[in-house]
Amino acid sequence: MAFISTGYDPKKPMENRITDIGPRDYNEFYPPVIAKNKGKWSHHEILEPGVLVHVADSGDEVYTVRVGGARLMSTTHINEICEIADKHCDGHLRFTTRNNVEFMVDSKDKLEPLKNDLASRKFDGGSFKFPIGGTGAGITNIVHTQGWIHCHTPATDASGTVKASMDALFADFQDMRLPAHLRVSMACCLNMCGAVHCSDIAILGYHRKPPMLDHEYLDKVCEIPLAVSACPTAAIKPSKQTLADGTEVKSVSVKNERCMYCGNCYTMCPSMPLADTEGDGIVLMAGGKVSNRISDPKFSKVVVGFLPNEMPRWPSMTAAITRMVEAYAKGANKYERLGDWAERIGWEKFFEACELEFTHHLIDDFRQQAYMSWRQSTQFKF
Amino acid sequence: MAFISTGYDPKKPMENRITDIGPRDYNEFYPPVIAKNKGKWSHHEILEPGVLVHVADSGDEVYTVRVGGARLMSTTHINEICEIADKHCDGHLRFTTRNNVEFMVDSKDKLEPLKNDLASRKFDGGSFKFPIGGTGAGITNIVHTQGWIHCHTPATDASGTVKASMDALFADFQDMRLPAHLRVSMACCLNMCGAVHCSDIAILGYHRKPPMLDHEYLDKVCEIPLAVSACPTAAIKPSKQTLADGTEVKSVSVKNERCMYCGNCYTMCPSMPLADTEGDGIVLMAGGKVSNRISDPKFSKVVVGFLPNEMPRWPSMTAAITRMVEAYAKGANKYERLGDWAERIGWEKFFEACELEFTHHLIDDFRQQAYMSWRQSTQFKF
Amino acid sequence: MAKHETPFLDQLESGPWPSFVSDLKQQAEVRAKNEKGVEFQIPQDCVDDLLGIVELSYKHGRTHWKHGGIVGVFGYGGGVIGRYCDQPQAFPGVEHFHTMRVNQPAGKYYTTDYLRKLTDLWDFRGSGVTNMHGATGDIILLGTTTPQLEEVFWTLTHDYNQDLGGSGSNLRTPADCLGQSRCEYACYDTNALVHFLTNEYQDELHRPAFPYKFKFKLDGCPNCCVASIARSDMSFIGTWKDDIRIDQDAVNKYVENDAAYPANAGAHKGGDWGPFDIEKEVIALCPTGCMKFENKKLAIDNANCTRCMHCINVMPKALKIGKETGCSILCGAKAPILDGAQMGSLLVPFIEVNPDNDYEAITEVIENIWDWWMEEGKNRERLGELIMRQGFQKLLEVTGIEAMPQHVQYPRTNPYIFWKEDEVTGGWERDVEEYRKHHQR
Amino acid sequence: MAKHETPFLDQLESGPWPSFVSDLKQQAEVRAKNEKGVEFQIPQDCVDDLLGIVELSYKHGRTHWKHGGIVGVFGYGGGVIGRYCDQPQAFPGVEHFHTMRVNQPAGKYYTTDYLRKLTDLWDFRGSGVTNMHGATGDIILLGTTTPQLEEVFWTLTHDYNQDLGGSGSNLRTPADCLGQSRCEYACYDTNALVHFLTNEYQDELHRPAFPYKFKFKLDGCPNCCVASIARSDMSFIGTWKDDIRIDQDAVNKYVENDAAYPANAGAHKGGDWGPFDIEKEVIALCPTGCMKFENKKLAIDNANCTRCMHCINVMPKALKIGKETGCSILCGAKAPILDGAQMGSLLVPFIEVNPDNDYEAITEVIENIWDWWMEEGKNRERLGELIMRQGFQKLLEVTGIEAMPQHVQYPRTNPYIFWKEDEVTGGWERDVEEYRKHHQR
Repeated sequence: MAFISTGYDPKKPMENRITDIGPRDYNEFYPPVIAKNKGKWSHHEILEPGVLVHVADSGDEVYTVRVGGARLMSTTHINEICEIADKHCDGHLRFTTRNNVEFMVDSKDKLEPLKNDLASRKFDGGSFKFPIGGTGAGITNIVHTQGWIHCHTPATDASGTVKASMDALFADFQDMRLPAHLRVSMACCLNMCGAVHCSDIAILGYHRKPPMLDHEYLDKVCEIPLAVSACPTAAIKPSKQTLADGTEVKSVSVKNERCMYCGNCYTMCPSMPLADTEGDGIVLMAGGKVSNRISDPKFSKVVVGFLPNEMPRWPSMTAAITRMVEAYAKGANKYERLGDWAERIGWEKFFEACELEFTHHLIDDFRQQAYMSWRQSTQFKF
Repeated sequence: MAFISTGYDPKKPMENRITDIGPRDYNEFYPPVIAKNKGKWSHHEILEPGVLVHVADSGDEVYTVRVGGARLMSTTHINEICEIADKHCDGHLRFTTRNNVEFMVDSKDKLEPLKNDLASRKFDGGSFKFPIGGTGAGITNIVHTQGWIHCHTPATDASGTVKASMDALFADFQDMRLPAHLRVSMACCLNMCGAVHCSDIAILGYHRKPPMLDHEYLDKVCEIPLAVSACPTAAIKPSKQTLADGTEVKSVSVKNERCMYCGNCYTMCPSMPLADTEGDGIVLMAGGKVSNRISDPKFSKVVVGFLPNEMPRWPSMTAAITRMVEAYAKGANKYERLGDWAERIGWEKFFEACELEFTHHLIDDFRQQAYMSWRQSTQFKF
Repeated sequence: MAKHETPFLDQLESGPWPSFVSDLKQQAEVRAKNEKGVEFQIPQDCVDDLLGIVELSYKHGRTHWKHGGIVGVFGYGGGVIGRYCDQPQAFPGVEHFHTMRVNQPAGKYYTTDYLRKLTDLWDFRGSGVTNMHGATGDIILLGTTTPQLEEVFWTLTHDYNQDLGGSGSNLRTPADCLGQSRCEYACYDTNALVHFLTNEYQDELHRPAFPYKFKFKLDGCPNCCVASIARSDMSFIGTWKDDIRIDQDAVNKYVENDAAYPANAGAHKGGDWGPFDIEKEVIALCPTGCMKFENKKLAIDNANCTRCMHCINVMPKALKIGKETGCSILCGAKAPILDGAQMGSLLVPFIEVNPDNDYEAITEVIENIWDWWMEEGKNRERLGELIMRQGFQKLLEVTGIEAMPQHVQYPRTNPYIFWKEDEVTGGWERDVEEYRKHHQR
Repeated sequence: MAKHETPFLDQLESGPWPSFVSDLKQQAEVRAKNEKGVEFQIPQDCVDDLLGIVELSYKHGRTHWKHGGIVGVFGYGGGVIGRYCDQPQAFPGVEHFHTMRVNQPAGKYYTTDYLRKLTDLWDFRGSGVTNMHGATGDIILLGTTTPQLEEVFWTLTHDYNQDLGGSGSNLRTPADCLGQSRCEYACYDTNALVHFLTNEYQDELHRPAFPYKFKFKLDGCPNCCVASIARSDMSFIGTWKDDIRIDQDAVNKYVENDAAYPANAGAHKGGDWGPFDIEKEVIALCPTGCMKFENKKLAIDNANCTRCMHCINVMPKALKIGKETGCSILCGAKAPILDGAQMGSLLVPFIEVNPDNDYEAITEVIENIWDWWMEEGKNRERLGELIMRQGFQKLLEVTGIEAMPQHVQYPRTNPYIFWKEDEVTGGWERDVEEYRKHHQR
């Protein structure tokens, strides 16, 4: 494993340095039919789950096959995607915002071979490599964060909760039976690197214990002022601590009841870890949307205050999600998003229909906006 | 004008003292038909503006004639009310929440003489003493505060603005042509002794200048700590001041840009007056309601940021109110309250329809709830 | 001949609406003539001076009243508002001009006999100027001098069996709609409950023990004619739990536009709205869409009804409130100052209104709330502001009420749940050395 | 033969959804075999160790990653995220395991040629594990060591004409929907604008000069497929000012349930919704009620249309966006932390998107906002929080935009207007002695 240099010389970092060149020009990457008809598309149709056709004013058509997959992706897997794109799509493909892969062909006769090829590929473990779906009034891929794969503050895993959820929701990935599309999102702690606060269903990792304090090391590895200022609720103060051996050290103290377990302090100071087997788990939110269609965009609401981490498949979580999806499928009107449905029937009926327990944790007590969520009306259902 | 004592002896205040006896028992005051049928009313009908009939399960009927009037009322006027009630109503009457007077008779044949009597009475100045109306889909009496008649912090008059407004709206007091009832309320400063924050149209007196400081007298007539703590925005601080003659006195200073002109400090400290001929005037609000009918109760919104005090009839104010009423009468659906109409067409169209100017003052900047009033949507009308 | 020229006010005598100026002028004249031979205990020309000083305000665009010092009757912390004018030489009749608040009867029914006693007293010992009524609900006697306060109080209590109302950091005079006395929508007897509460809490009404003012208002139904949801710290609004009662024949009379069945009880008679259309005016406007009219039959899915009153208001001869009635309690309403307006937030979806046990279910909620507010409320902090500061969850805790989805319009949109240590398995104390066995520094 | 036992992870290989565990295992095996003879610059068994350490997290229910110190490439303040594991002895292959963010192309179109270059590089100098793509939009290269960072950067810039993305208190990598490249709803060329902005603001993207992170996201239409309104400090959402274009013949094809005209472009094919009903599915769901279908003719009152896209989405062959297109700009969206979530608030209802003048109307708004935020924003204060703290009126002031009712959902409900002294006749300075001439103490 000898180090092989590109030519970069750490002693002369500016020599031949190229910077600020930005991304590659998208024009280099468009498939020809896209480049030709850009800005001149007439309409589209979802032919079947995962398969779309877009028709241009020119009469040109582009057929798209959308496949799901893990956003965590090996080069081996990417190379396989390239192999398929070379074989069927003249070496072009694209990714969607929700981590699907789209293979495009410019005539209908190329569609079946492509679909068959994609559907036939499976991992050794048995799962599909390229399941076709994720369109229309169904459930598409879950956007998510890193979790235990690569993050220092997660309260749960991301890839695992997503895999467990998508297995449970797989039929709806490949179908379009729902009243409207349903977006599931996942963030592994409340910093929400992937903002999930406007999703039909959001899975959120959540700590419930304030940080431990590694007093012996804290002042050695942390800048105490940075740790103090990292706290959004001003719960951290500098303090002197006496260790077991009697030595006095500079450290911090935490006002536990003010802590909202965000882990910002741990980011600044490794001597303040907060992960905990029993403390950590899942919050479920529901009813958000980003589209302006029919109703305004809206925030998701907390509908399950806490579920424990149940590795490896989080059955309580997937059961709650499935109950929400089924109640929605049964109760909502055509075109009605999950949150619009909940508002129409009233959240009290939502909890009933989804068999979810309402607890005091779900009543807002954050800032004065909380007031807006309480009920200033005699209009409610018993 | 010799002092005539009841028997109260200031030196022995507890002697024969009676306290804590509460109000008179309402049962003493019910007209017989009310006492008999209480809790057993079947239905009612508004026969014509200002005239109602309530029908009991027993078949009994009570006819009510509602008349408007100033809530500022002399004993002479009350005695005249009593004279009418004795003549037609066996000595009974009632007042409504909105300062109307209701005369009740227990049979239909007593109605016409009562109505004729009421309608015939006028003040020497020409105005009606007992105009019949104030029911159904019209405009009823304006609830209001004291204003210049009896208050130390008003920014405008109450009785005068109300008289001017009701003269302008009089036809709708005696008619029921509107899409729904329309409630107008008036408060002479933002302390809102009469809370007007949930009215279809609200007239609000408003100061715009911070208090003057009468440094020479302030410490003599005020408790400085009380003045300081009276300020809701913490704009007042104790300070030392040097008078023209060089003497140094204890006083306060006011951070003017933090002042919201509420007059709380003046209530605590007469050396901090804030009334001003040019600074004071009127804010108009619109679109509130308290009923839970169809839609939830809602707050009024500020639709005119400022109008000057134009004594004695506030023509700019009554013109703006009239424009709102007429636009509402023209644009709203049957049963639609003013605020529901504005929300349905969008506030941008409300300003257009009512020919009101939108200014930056109307954009909320008070506390974090302000955010909820900004537009988080691409849904708007050009 | 008027004592003061009032060119501004004179202009407010014209126009159809009853003129307060004309009324004050007639009062000034009645006092000047004094045909009844009243031995006026305050200046006979006080109403002249009232007109004069108001005229001056119309000229200046500014008030000429000063806040009073502390005046009142012995032992009471409220019921009287001191007031002095800032031009006593020019208007000596209103130099001292205090207000007394008299506790109005439930439903604001009166006999002329009672009112005449009151006017006699106020002519004798006051200005003869009143508000019928003040914004909170009291009878307002407007304008007397300090020595008269105890005298008026003595006559009220000894001869009229009548007490003062509230002001200051007290329970303010409770107020109600007329309720079952003359309204078929009322779900409980507002007059009885308001009278009970006013008497039960006389001490709280007269003696300041609260952080700030506190208001009860009682509405018989969700139409909220007395605006309790916007104007009272505790709002009692009638409601029912069972089904809306339907008279199908009467429904069809409405549908047929029978003249004896005017829609909305005749409230729209002045408009040109065309014939009544049950689909458009009732079914389509139902906020929950829980109604159907098919084959001449009206069906209501009562489980999805939110009792908004619209259909009942529109067809009062055909639809009646349910029979299992009671009230909802909402908390915290207040005007904008100091910390923004609030409407009442639903605390108790349904509670029985039972005079037979002295409304014990209701007084328990009231007293739990007061205990909390008196313990935790800051000076001049309204209940609504305390709820905002400590959270609605805290209100549930102090009242011992279980959280339920009815409490919210929607669940929280932020995930900032502050857990309590005893709610979290294993608590918060942990051994960092144990942790470090699995997680190196 | 796997290096570590992974009984927990193994259970995530079953089920239909693509298993990230299976993929990592295949990757570990490919690296172990190394059939291509790659001279791996980081440990060959790093993916085995990645599986091992994630398995340990599944056992403990806790992460085993530590935050990295400051690592990066020379001169850039972002684009690299340091990462170390807390069990380096057991999993030496992932002791150092940094992330590199690579700026994705607009619309996320790729050629296989480009992707293969990237995988070659990442097999050689990294773990071969990626995210396609990260939450902000970048290509994420997951797992390499510190000495490789400059090497990867060198190859990207010199050989691939490719730069890194943003992280830290920088402009984050802007992201867009595919826009006009393949969508008939797009109101402007999102790919072109996102490419322009990314290049125009390379300095802001690579060198931290902001109080905190800043995101641009570009949606071609109000359907908001890229969630800009929820996820970006400045959100550019396509819209139009003129009329929706109607093909009446095509409308009637939809009404007739012609098989070539499936409602909602076929999105509901899996449900049993019955035949398409234009009244129920379009007219009645229009949020403004501005549509009518009478005598086989669809009429839209465009002055009352709010361009919600529903009718166009339902009948894409019949209805088209207008021709006078541009975008709206909304500001301040962010996730809940620290001070509560915000969605973007409408700042510019309509702005032209004009490549011919380098989008000068848009860059002016951006730069005015940045000037204000860099001047006034506190450390770690997002734009939305600054707007909340200083007020929306201030945002209008710094951008020189007139207030208009489009800016609000509803006007303020409180009357607490803070006037500026120069807005009030006569100013605030007054002579108390003059006042006292009319108002005695």
